[in-house]
Amino acid sequence: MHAEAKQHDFEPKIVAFVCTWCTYAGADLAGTSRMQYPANVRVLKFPCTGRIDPVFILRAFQKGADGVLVSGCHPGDCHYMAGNFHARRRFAAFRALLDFVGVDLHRLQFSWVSAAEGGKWVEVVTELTERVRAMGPMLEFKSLEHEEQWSAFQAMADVPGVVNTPELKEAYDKI
Amino acid sequence: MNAKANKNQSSCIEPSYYQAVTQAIRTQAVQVLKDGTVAGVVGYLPGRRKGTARPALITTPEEAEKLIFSPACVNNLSVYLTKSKKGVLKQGRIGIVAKGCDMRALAGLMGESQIKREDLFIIAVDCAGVYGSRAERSESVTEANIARKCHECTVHHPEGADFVAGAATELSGLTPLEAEEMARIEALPQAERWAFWKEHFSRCIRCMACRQVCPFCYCEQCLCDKNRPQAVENSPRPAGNTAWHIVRAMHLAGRCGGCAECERVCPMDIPLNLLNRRMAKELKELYDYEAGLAPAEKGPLNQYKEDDDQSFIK
Amino acid sequence: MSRIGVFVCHCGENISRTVDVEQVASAAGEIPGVAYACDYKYMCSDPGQNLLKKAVAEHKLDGVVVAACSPRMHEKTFRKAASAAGLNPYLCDMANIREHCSWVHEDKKLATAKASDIVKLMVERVKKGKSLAPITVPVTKRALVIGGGIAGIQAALDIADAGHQVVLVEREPSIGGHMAQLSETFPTLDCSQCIMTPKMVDVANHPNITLHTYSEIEKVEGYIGNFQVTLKHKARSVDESKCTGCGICMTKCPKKKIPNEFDQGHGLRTAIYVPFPQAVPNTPVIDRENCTMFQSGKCGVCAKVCGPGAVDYQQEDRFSVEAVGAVVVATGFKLYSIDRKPEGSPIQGYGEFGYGAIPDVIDGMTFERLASASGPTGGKILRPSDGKEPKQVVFIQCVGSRAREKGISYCSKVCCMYTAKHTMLYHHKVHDGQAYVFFMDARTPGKGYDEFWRRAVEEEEAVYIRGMVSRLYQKGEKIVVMGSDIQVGVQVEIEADLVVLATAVQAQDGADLLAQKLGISYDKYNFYSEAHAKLKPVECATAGIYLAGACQGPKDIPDTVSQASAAAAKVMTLFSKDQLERDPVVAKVNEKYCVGCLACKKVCPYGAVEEKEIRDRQGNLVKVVAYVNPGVCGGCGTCQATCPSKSVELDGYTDEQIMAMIESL
Amino acid sequence: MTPGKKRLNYSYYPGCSLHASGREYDISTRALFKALNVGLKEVPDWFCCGATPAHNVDELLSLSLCAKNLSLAEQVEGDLAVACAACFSRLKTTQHHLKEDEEKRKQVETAIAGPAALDKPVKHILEILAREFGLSKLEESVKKPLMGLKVASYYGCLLTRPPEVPELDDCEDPSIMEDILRALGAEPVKWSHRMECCGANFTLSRPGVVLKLSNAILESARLAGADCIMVACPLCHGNLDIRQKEIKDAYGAPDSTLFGNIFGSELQQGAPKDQRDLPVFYITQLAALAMGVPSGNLGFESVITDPKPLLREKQLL
Repeated sequence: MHAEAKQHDFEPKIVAFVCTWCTYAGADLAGTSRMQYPANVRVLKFPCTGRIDPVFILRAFQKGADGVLVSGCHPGDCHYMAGNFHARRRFAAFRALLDFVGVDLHRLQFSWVSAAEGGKWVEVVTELTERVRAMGPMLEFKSLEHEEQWSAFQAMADVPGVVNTPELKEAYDKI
Repeated sequence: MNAKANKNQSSCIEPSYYQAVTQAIRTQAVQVLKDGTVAGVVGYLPGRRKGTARPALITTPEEAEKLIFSPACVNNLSVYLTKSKKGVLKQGRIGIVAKGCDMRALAGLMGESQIKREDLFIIAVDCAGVYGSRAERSESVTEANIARKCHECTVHHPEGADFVAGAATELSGLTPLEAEEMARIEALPQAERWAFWKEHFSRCIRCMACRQVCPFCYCEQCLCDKNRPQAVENSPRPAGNTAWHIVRAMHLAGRCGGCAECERVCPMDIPLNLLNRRMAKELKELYDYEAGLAPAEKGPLNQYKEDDDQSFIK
Repeated sequence: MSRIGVFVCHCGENISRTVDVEQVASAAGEIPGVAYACDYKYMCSDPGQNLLKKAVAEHKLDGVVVAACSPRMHEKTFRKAASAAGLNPYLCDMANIREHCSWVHEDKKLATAKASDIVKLMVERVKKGKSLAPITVPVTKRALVIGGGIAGIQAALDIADAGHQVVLVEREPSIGGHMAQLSETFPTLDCSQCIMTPKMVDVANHPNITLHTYSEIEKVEGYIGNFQVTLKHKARSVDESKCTGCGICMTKCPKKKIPNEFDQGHGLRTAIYVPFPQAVPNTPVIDRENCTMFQSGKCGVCAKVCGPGAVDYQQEDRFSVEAVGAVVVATGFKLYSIDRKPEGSPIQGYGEFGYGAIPDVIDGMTFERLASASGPTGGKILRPSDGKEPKQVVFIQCVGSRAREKGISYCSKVCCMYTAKHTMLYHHKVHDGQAYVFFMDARTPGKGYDEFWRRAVEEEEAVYIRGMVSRLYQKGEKIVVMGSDIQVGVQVEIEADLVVLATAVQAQDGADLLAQKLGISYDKYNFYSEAHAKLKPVECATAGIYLAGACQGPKDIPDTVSQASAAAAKVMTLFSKDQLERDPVVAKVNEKYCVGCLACKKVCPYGAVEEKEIRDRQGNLVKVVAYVNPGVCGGCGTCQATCPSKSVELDGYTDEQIMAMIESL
Repeated sequence: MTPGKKRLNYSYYPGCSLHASGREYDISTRALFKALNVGLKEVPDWFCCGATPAHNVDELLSLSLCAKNLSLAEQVEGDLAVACAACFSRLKTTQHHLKEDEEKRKQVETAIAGPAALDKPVKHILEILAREFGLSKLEESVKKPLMGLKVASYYGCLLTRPPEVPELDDCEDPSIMEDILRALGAEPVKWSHRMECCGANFTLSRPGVVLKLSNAILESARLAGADCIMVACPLCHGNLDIRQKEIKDAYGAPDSTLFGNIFGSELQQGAPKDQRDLPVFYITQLAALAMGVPSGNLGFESVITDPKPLLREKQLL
């Protein structure tokens, strides 16, 4: 929250998926309280965290997000009673999957921010933005967008763990 | 776990065991077809080449005499009850030959209202293991050629079937190859994990065999085929491939019974079952849920507890 | 190609100070599909709204984005304006460039870029938006009221007076509830039965009220405007249609020594009985547990003496289905009365107070019955053990309430006032007696309440000791009360003749089970949860179900009656139209692709998903799919995120809209 | 014990009192466990838990003392059995406190140069007897039922309080001692002062307080018709047993009252006071006696208020 405009080399793109009843309202409160936070975040409003599909997070990374925030109501506060409870399990599983696939989870933040927690919204957004800024751009998914099949094969042919049967080798050579 | 299990542990499974199972299946199938319990039986018939097997729906006692069970009976037959084979169950009650791993798929499908227990006559196989992908079809089953999934099988002795064929012998002291591989990948630095999967996914040709063979991919329209909106790019390029495999693993989380058919049919040898197993492990740790042990009313991602772990949420 | 209009508001200087609004508008004009973009000083003002309406007409806009404040502020305003201009209101969205941008950033360049991005996001969203029409649901103008205490009676009378049919269900043989048991009521000391019984009679005589006593809720199906409720009419063993209420059966019944529940077990009743003389209906019921005829098959006196032949030993439980459009839950409370911790309960007992072990330790409701002119002592304060008039009475407040270590942390709200009332009633009846009260705080918010409490302390000679009691024990004929006076800082001991415990107000037994049948939520104490603690205090989160009285939390009579009337008003609002209009942000199933795995049904917090059979023209079952009842759906979208094939879609937040927004990032 | 069933085994922390003034508690505990064929292995090298004074002086010290003892106990197999109510309370409090307070735990672990064994189950012998050994088995094991012995079971302050720490029984209205007594064939009396304080360690600094509080306990036990008192705490035992004569001297006069009543009580004057001696037993002494352990091995000779006349009268000797 620096008053002076600070120039950074890298402005990360942060996408926030938030529920309308708690976190969106919490962000509104940060606004009415004139709190300051980095301008990197783009907010997408959902009725409930229960509506947020893991595919959206994946797509956001593919489309160039350097960090993603998912935020909703605290347990027990859900406007729809249980949407956030379902979301909690879904994202616990999704995190494990992304981690296993090799995505750095520091780029993916989950939080509960209530309509009264303008300060927490600022804190969560600022922390994620600065963390991702320090990490640099998220290149993994972006680079995939530009790659074609086979391209990595030859270079990786001798890496252990990569299946490289004679039949495959033969097939590749024919291409 | 099972008192009747005859733990005759040896370095190879004698072919005679499979012959005994074959005989038991035949006798049972003939009987249920004759007495009208079932309208047909989904089972295995010998393949055209020696040492192979093929899935088939048979409807007469005569055909039932030809049913077999051999190490080549790798297919998960539950997939012959849904999707394009939905019509099968309309003919009446159907008998189905199921290994332990296939039974988990059946249980899962029952929990998801795709099949009903009373529509099935389950002829379970007390399974000693089946061939891995590169097995020579004339050999006995040994540690060298048994399928990877069989190394860590916990359902040799299926429960809850209408009939169990055989009382399995099993190979002892098999190395848990998949668990070791999973541990190895988990231990890799994050960037190397990404590189590992990137390499595998980039080879994917999007033949969709993994989807075709999966008992749980029974959707009539796959999310990944949709183009309004197109959530997952459907041309075989690394970006879309990665998305496809992540979405696939996520959709199977809490449902996959571990039959590893996806991995078996993958022409590009992508270790797909690793993803499934990793998710199963996570859900077991977090919510003490194991898919397919019995038809569950709700899967782990369709229910919640108020005090579920939320240590990852700020 | 869409024709979207973008209107960028300056909000005076609130936005334009940090966001270059002209640049945002001109950038918006460049977005494909945007037909018109402008900026204006105050979009929410009348001229601003007219600008929007005019632009819609002039530029043939098919969607509108107003870049201004939070949609929580003015979404309704602009949707109304768009609607007036002939646009579907759901094709008007707001881009929040004030709360989420101009107010939280100071760097004009970054803020302007962000504002442009926000506008772009919303343009993409509106481009993929669909026209939505409010959902209409037919309303059955007939209400069910569960519980025949003062809350249920008040709600039933209000709704019935408004001209609607009411079905009132009570599980006891008579309506009246706890209020009928009270002696006199605070703060006016008027006789409870004198004000209660006329209302009970009104219920019985009201042409719009159908009363079912000795009945319970068996099953609830349906949704707002269209509930089907199955009632279980417990076998009364007396035919209500034949019984004249003469009462001869009760006078002749040989089983006469059964503790009367209405008198908290301190009076006696017969096996065929009405709970109290003014019962409504005045139809007896046979207590089969205690009836000789039912236990040994030999007696039958009541059947013999009954002129109209109303006694029917063969009667069985009967079920009926009532179609109603709204439900008022008014099931009330019970008093905490456990002497030891019940198995499996998080609530600890009060064994150290000897309740249940020492006969002269009673609860507040028993004292009400002792003080009541219709009670077992005819209104004389006599202690249960030996019938002597107690000369020293100790009242202990907060027994169970506000005791976190005992498992209940809430305040029971009524005890301070009724204990003050008890000391007065005692003082009026036993002039030479002395009342002591152990209390934590005196909580007396309410009209005339503090004055009432002061009167008890200052004029009626009750001695209030601030402190808690540690233990009670019997010593000869006396009960020794050991406690502390924290104001003086000493331990005190009082040898009392009678001890009255102001025990906590708890949810009724089975409150959780009823909630599960109704599909409403409840807190950890089994009190029913209102939809919003402040702004929706009588509604449940489940549409069409309303709360009245202590089933929602401890309440005194005025509050209970107010809430009952409020619930009735809510019901009347619902009944004021033939069709109910609901926000169309609800989920819809694509039946073509749904495979009926019913994952959506498993996660739906509202129970809005049902199974639907798809049949061909010959009637053969093709498949089973999910169906979302738009009357019940709350619009959270959890189903869509759960559905593997996305065959269920939440209108207003479709995948297409969201993906379009993500694509535009 | 049923053959084939696993023998119960415990590690054992006697505490200082049981090696000094409460020696008979230690002796009888060991004798009882031997009789029940339950293993009891003393924690090697244990030392004082800090008792009641330490935590009034230095919290970190008191927590560290207990934490160190717990980590010593961790090296002995089996849940930790504790007989002394104060040691039990301190050990449980330490575990409770350190589980809640991460920072304190780190300080303590630095102090004791090792991990604090926060998960070592600490069990009072009452719960071992009533729950783990089991009341029904206890009843089966009785060789000499304590027929006709009317016992006032005295819990004192520490066994059940505060409720979240010992988790032994209902905090204000427990029944575990009565349950055990019934299993032993004795008759627990209903009485009022079983949860009141005996004065505890004021016994040295302000004996007047102890005389007053202990007198109330003894008097209400007599009033309830008890023959004796049963305790599970060496300090309570000391106050109720050793001070009985002094109490009689101080409060024996017929018109003395328990407490000064503040409000309204009529003083009951003139009635001669019940002056019976009330022997004070440890739970383990009575239980061991019922299991047929010879009375000479239970330390009955080392107490002040001689229990032998009573035991003889009830034909238990």
